[in-house]
Amino acid sequence: MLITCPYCGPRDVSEYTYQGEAGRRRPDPASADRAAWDAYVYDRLNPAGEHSELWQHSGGCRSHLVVTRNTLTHVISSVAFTREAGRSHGRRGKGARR
Amino acid sequence: MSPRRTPDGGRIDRSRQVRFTFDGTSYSGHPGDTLASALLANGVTLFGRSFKYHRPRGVMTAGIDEPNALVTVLEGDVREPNIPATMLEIRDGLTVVSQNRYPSLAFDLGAINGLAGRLFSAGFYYKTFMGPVIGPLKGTRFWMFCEWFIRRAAGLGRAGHAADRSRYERVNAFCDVLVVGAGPAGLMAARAAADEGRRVILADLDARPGGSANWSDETIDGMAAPEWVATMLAELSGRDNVRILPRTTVWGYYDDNTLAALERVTDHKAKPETGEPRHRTWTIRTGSVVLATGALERPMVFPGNDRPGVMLAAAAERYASEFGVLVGERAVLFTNNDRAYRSAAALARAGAKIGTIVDVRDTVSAAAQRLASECGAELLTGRAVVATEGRSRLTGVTVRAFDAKSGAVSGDARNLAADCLLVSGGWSPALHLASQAGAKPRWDAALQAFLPPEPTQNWVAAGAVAGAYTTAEALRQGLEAGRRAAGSSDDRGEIGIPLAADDELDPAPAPVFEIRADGKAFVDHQHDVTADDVRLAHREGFVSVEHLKRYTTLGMATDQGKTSNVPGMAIMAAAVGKPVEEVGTTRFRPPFAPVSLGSLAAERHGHLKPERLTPMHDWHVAGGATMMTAGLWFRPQVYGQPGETVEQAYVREAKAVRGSVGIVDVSTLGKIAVQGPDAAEFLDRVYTNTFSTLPVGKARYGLMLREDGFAFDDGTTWRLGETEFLMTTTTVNAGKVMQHLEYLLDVVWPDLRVHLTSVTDEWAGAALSGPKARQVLEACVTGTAVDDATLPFMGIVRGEIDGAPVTICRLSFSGELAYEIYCGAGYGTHVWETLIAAGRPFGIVPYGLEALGALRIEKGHVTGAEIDGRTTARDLHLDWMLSKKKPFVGSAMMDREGMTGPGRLELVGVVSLDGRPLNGGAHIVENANPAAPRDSIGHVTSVCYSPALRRYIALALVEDGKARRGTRAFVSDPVRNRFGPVELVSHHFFDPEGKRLHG
Amino acid sequence: MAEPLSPLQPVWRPGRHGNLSGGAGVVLSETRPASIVQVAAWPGSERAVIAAIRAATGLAVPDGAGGGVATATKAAFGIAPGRFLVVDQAEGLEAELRGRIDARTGSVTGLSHGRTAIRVDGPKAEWVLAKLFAIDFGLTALPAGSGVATQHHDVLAQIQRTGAVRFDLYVFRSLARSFWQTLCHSAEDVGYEVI
Amino acid sequence: MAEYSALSLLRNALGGNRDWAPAWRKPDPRPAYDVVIVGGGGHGLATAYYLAREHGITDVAVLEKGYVGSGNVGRNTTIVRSNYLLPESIRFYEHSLKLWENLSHDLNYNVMFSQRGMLNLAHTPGQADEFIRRGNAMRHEGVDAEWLTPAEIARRVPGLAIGGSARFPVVGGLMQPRGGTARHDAVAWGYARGADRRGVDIIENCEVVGFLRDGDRITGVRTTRGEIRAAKVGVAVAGSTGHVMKMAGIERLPIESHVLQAFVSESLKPLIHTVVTFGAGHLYVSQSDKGGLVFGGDIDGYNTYAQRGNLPVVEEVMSEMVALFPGLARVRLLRSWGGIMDMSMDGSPIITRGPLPGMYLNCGWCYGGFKATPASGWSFAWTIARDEPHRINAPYTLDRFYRGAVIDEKGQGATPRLH
Repeated sequence: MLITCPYCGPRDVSEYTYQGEAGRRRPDPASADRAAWDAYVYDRLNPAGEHSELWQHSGGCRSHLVVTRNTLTHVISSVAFTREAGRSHGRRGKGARR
Repeated sequence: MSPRRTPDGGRIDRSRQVRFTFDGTSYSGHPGDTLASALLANGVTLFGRSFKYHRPRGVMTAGIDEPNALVTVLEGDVREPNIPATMLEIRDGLTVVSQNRYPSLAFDLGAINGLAGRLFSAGFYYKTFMGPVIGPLKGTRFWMFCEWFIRRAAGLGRAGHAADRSRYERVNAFCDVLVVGAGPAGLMAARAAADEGRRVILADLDARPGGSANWSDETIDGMAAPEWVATMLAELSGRDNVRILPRTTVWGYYDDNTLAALERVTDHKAKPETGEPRHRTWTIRTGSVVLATGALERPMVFPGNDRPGVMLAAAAERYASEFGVLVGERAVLFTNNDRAYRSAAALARAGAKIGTIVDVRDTVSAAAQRLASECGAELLTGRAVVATEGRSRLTGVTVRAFDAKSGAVSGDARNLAADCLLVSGGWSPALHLASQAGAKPRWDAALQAFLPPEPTQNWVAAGAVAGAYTTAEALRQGLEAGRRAAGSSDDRGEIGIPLAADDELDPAPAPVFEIRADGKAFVDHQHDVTADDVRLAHREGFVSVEHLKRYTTLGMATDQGKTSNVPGMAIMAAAVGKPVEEVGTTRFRPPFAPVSLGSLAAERHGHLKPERLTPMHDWHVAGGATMMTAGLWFRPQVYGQPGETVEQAYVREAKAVRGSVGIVDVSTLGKIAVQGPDAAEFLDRVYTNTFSTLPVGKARYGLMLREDGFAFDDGTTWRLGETEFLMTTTTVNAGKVMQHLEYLLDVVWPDLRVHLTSVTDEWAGAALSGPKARQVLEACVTGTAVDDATLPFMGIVRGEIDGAPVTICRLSFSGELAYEIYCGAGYGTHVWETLIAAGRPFGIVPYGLEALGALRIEKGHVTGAEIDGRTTARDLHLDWMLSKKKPFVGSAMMDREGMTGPGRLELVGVVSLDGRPLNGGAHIVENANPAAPRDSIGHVTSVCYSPALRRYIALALVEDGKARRGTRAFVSDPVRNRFGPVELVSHHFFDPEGKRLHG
Repeated sequence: MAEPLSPLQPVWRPGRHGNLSGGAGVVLSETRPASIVQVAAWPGSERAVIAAIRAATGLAVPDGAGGGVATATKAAFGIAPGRFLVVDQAEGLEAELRGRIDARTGSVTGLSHGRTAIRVDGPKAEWVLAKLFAIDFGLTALPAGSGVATQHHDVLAQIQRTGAVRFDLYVFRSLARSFWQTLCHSAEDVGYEVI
Repeated sequence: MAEYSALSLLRNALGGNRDWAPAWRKPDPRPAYDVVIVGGGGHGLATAYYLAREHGITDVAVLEKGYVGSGNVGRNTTIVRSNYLLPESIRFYEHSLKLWENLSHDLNYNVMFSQRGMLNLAHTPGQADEFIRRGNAMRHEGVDAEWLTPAEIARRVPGLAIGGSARFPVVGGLMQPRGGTARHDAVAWGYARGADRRGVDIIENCEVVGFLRDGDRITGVRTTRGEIRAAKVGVAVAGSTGHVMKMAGIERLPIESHVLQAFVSESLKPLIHTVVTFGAGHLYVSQSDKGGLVFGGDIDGYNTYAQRGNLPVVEEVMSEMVALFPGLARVRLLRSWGGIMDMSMDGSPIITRGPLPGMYLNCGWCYGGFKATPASGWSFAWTIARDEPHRINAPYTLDRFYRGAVIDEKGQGATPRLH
């Protein structure tokens, strides 16, 4: 499986560390809403199909990426930095990498 | 008659001899021979014994689909079992033995199993060997008694214990088009893609790329087929955008067009070149793939079809045409299709007498009839072979009338003398890789075969794998596939297709897979699965293909059912009374053919993990330290002196620290540069305590929790500047803490301006501890004072030691006056040596992990043994570090009822009351009961002999431990048979007020 | 004062090794730059940091992922969004960069001791590196000057192409010795020279 | 239906094996049952078997979307053991092991449970302490555990890289002599036959596509073969839990689905006599009766429902294999396959009533499902029959995560890929 890091280009899955479901919202730090914390820490959507998930390119630029991947086919439909804002610098040009 | 070498022909080098041994007998062959062709040329027909019945077996195929002729290759003590003789190239000195026989291949005692054939029907072991329900053989005992014998009878080759010292390697390759299979279709595809300027890799599992063109009698582009292959290969290898990989089996089709291939680099060489690996794994990442993997001929199922001398028709043709070996003098062909007539003709041309062609069909095409008469063979249509004669070698076959529609056998038996029987039951496309990267294969009723499925990845099939069985069609498909894979349009016209003559033979076989008559008819030859076994599976309800495979073991042998899957399914389909496609299809998974474990370990064979060394590593080793591993790191355990035990050594070291001064290498601590305007705010959020109030030039001990509120890691963090911190972590958690922090910054708080960088390797660290530590520093540090005022507890100064810049922080893990001295790693050894020289007047000793552990246990400091992922800050009495003024990671979850209620395991000190050592991993009980240990209330986490207390002490996690302080208990260690009284005490064993910290 | 010690020193065997039938396929060396510095920009200040690198070293780093430039004594290339590795054979680069990049622009981190710089140079350089890294080292995919951050199992590596057949690798010092031995092992089939 | 025995085997052999009956019937589903179990894998079949045998509840249907045993019960590395660290785990898996020890007799089906021993190798003194802690925890629960020295290990496991040049020398090993391996498919088939013989309907090719509800209450299932009502619906669909529970409106669970690859080598003469695990990595290996080395390692580490893994794990597992047994580099990998694991947030399973009325949930088995099969079925049957958990599965609730009462054998917290 290859994940195309916006910075580094397509790299083998072994360079990445999986960090689970992307959509989880961390409650306000001071929040005492137990249900919200329980959901954030423990509950997962775990869909059979399109899944929005986090990967860290730990063996490369170490950026965290939001990857949309189909859990039935492993086909990846999109990849973006989690810190999309301000990431204008440096994207692999198309063609630089297959 | 025996098989023999033909006087001429074949693609072997007859001018040279190669000598090898098989079962101790020396033979010779020629370069270009496989073990199978060379042994056949020497008249050998018996190659192996089958798995269950130990029946004598010969060679059935000429390739990777071989179920029978498996051998073990010896290289000294190193054994390589289960290698198909058909894939093993001979070389000088090759030493091969047969397998699964005792005492010899010709006389095998295991053959007695054959007598009990019906008892050993499919799944018989599920129904028996259960033994008595009560008594001495109850439970699993009777089965295990039987199993001992069964295990020895089972298995094929024998692997050895001698370490394989060969070299293996992996190469990562990137290309635009990978072509798998270098037969006519693959060669055309590779050239077409290369013509488009693409980077092309062409891989073929045989030593001689070319596929069927290597043994075909056809003409391609005006040349004999083998000549055309040579021309194509020469042309392709001259291009710098093409890489040709012979002896390379592409075995795995993984996600995103990542394919794995095994190149057998030196197996065929008498002596490898320096640095050459035995096997090389190619990990190929490619834009698109052309699968030109061809098709595998399948046998017919009939009684006695496993007799040595029964061989696939195309295999016999290949031996004759490619290897110059005639597998028999007097052959009978038994077929359900036209294509096999060409094989008969090839054998006839090579000098065999084709006595009879037995065809299950009532009528055959004119072209086939013509071939039969060219062979001078009698053509018996509407007949089938129902039996074979001979023992370890075929002597004749029995033929009866056969109705292809009903499957009924009738009429008189006719015996035909024959020393070889060529069989052909049609062809199965080798769609294994296509299946790995595709949907369900589809059944083609005309071709009676599964064809490649819809792709789920970017590949295109061409040639026989796609059902194009004629060379002309394969060439055409190859060209088109190559162009498509290269991304060019399909409609460029037919440029330079070197057409072979179109074949007039009907590619479709009759839908006949089995001839039902008396006797064992084998479907899976290697596993001895018979047609009756398939029907038994049906009778017992194991009908789905997966049940069939699992119940009968059909297709589970080393050949992975390449010759048996389709016939087995067809027989099941007949039993069920449904078409084959409704019985199901087999989903193929990697590997396509077996691959050596070594090739997958590649460069890690013999080097599983790198060694991670501190800057002072060589000094420690030279200084007599016993090194121990901590993750990838190597660290000194003790610097033992001659005659010392480990305990004596660390006690000596620890005493020196408390008595004067010691030095320990702490370079392995994780170190993270935390930089940026929001660094302090960030630390406040990730640590349980506050760092924003920490002045520049001071350090603070910090504790981190996980999001779920459990303790995670601890360490000191130094404020080096307004916006710069140096965080330290425990050695084992360094990577995890880094990832935890990076996650928080990237995902949770992207607005914070903080950079994290691992600087673990930038700094060498030495901890100098003991009442004389300051004096040692004073003797060697320049550029700063180190007195109490300049360098108070948790203070930081910068200076130099013999010219090397150092950063010194006064902090203590041992409870003594202590300093951590950090310098650039390149200066580490120099600074270390300088400190030791400065400490010599004070009797400084270097100390290792054991003494470090003893000193911190005396102080009650926790490490990974206590922060084990299940303990909370409260459990470890670190609740004083939990800020109430701010939220932090874990603060919302740390007070849940399961983490605060009674019964939690809490940190306590343990003192041995019987004067004997305590052991890590021992449990704590209120009443020791060595005979029947029970009622554990906790366990010992860290142990040492305390030089300060002169007792064996330990830290432990004990239920409600805090409340048990001052009570008696027992250590209970049944695994090591150690029981004894202890007292549970506070974990602060030594200097609880911390007076010594201040010298 | 002593010179900084190389972690490769005990396993350093100058000379030619392996299968030399076709000459040495690669030349392996340790370049030992006195300054290895990481510079990281806050989002939005990448150009300011690139300008600071230029002012400090004279190197014009192209504004693109992995973009870089190398001279005989200096090199710089992108290793992550907004992050650059800047290398100088001479000392003093960290101080120079700190003088030009304040906390509002980005951060400067000294790695001169923490990373070991290994050069792989020669016609078989791509072949040898392909055994260790799943990176397309073709000149089209990785043009001269540009770099990648990648890994060989446990060993993280930042690699800059500094010539048509020359690559400079920066690996963690503590793992450098093991990595060097693996590298030499991998170069045996094509022959290598250690200088 | 006939008992299986040596005698029946002989009698049938003499008759040409023509009289064997199907191992279980192939009934059509009826419109209603007392209990419907969704999932015809090991756990579902065992649940049905114990409902009938222990609780006299025989009006039971097991619904299987494919063929019996098509899930993880036939895709694992066949290891059976109870060598756990935490008391809750030890008690549960020891209950299972005791059931295993008599399972072949119980089912009249030889599941080939071979107690060839389970050996965990330790490679550092710290790891030795951890393993001994575990061994002692077992001994305090009445479970067998022994500590073996490197010399004893060398004798029992020839060919193992013990010391000397080994990168991770062996300092000792924790042995559970009663651990071992079983024939995985036989477990599914034996339970299927056993349940069938007690009147349970095992319905293959019957996929659940929805749940019947009365308000919050689950009252049955909709299937590809029609609606089936039931007073109680048990869900035991490891690997498909998320997918199936979504049909009941449960969108989120403390579970991620991951693929675990398993591997088998070509058949070899007996070579490795116990189950061995490598402590300096993640590898477990045993040798089957047929002679194949059966082994596995880590999960691939990302959410997936595709029973297909990728290369990095393959390479890692093989690297560890030859590091442990340097003589096996020339042995060849024959097959690989993938199974989908419900990785829970603490590495322990869930066997509980709920989360909806009328529903019972059995999931979250991580790597541990095969050895758990008997106790999982046994305690799930108890829970369904009595509407309360048995002592051994009482800790395995769904709300333990939220209460902080996790059962975290590895101490990794809520990161499923690390369990």
